[in-house]
Amino acid sequence: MSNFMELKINSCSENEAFARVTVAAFLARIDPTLTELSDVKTIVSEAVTNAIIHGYQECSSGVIELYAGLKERSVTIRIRDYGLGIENIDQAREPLYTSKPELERSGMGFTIMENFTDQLTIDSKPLQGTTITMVKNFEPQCVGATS
Amino acid sequence: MSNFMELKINSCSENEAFARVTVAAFLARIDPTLTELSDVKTIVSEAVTNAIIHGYQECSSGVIELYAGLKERSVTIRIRDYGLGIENIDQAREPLYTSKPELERSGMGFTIMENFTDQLTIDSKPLQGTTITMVKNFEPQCVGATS
Amino acid sequence: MSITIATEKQNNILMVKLAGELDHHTARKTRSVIEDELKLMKNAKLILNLAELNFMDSSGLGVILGRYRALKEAGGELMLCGLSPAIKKLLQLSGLLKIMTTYENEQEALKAYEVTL
Amino acid sequence: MSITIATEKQNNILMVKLAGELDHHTARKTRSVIEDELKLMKNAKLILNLAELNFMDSSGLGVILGRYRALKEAGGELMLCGLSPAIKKLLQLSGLLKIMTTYENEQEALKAYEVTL
Ligand SMILES: Nc1ncnc2c1ncn2[C@@H]1O[C@H](COP(=O)(O)OP(=O)(O)O)[C@@H](O)[C@H]1O
Ligand SMILES: Nc1ncnc2c1ncn2[C@@H]1O[C@H](COP(=O)(O)OP(=O)(O)O)[C@@H](O)[C@H]1O
Repeated sequence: MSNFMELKINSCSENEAFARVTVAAFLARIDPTLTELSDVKTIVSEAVTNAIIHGYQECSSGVIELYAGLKERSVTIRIRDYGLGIENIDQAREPLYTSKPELERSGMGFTIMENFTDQLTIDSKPLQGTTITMVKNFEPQCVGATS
Repeated sequence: MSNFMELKINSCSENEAFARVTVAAFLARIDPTLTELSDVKTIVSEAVTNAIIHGYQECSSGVIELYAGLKERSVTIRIRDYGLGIENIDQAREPLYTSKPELERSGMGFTIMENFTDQLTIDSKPLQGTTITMVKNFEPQCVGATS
Repeated sequence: MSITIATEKQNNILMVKLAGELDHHTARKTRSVIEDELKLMKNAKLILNLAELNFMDSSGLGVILGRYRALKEAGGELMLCGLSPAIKKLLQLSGLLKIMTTYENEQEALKAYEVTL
Repeated sequence: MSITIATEKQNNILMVKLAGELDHHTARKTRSVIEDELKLMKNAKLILNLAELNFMDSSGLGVILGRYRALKEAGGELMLCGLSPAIKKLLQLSGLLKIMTTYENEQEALKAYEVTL
């Protein structure tokens, strides 16, 4: 089975919940465990929130693109913004690092994305935008499970 | 408030449920009634199902595009396929007309879309595809309702 | 996102309880489970309980109309019960509500059928 | 898709029960409701009950860490209770679990606090 979805939304904060619910609904077809579903919702929420806060500085008219592609029980999730971009990717990936401590950010977004997935790639160019690509493999389904 | 979503998916039948859940999740921000939500899920399901069955003849590699745009409490939903197209639109709109009785189709899709929305437009060209545009206005929200 | 189909047989009565979502994706399975059960029955009375369906669209109407026609042709009968307001609205719009026998729940449908024996 | 914030005061104890989803979208409201309640309190003990949160991400960690720091600075204290496995995982990953006092539920948190009086 090989299915995909592409979603384009604007950068308003209501779309954080919408984006994670959408990806969760897309994955329903492979019947993930509750923990897997919760992990995926979290990583989507992290990346979309970053696009809104850091990429577009909380201006709601930016465009966010979200792609999810399924190959058997492996999903590739790509989240892209055309915002500010990241100057120093190594620094950004450090646990607890945030460029916006005044907004009470925890600096844990990338650490969570890294921990909850099997692969995390960050492509970013200052003033051009950021693309986060994550791969997550799901547990094989029990024999005899219903669809 | 003015938000939008654009979704691109392939024409597999799992995406009927996915598409309607996605549009329902998108509309959560305007807090629709259960009846309004059920109506929207139904019309999205009708149009996406038609794209899959009639547009793409149940081949799952076709592309379906779904747009939803919110202006205050009015949503415009557009569902597009690049499939077979409709020869005779007036006939297609007739209640109980179906070109696929052998598949036990009821021929009620367009009648339901028309009844559950405030406006229905069908654009179609044989061998080029079909675009269904629907506008639905939601009830104003009660004063004092929480967000 | 899926459908669950529970069936129960009593003489020539087949009770089918659908739970979940009845759309084009789940219609094929629903149809074939019901047809398989009906295959060996004579003058079958099919009671279709829709109370636990939380979604249905016109593909579901097609499944219902299909069973109605097949049963009528074979000397059987279709009864519907457990209609939610949303499903009732679809049946009304399509005119099916007028031609079908509907009941509040399975008990009512069974009772009505026994009276006619 | 939203958050509900229920607060209850007993002397210098503020109990806050969050229900729903704590993300960047709902963080602002959560923060301001709690800060408003704490404003007039001295040496406040804040018991944050997360049992009915069905989603939280790193924006929620930011809210928790922010309250922890503000209370510590003001001579107060933060206690967490009702941690789901998913939320516990986030607290663990960020190191917050090590520095925060956590309890099974509100009763346990209250009991533990009363013992220290
Ligand atoms: N989409 C983005 N656009 C621009 N900068 C970003 C983006 N995502 C992350 N960053 C940068 O990386 C840093 C670390 O991100 P993260 O680990 O998610 O922590 P936080 O969001 O709490 O700051 C951010 O503070 C920001 O400087
Ligand atoms: N996306 C589409 N592409 C091609 N033909 C379509 C499309 N949508 C509808 N049609 C045509 O319009 C007819 C009526 O559609 P509808 O009222 O939904 O009934 P049904 O789907 O049950 O046939 C269909 O039978 C088909 O011939």
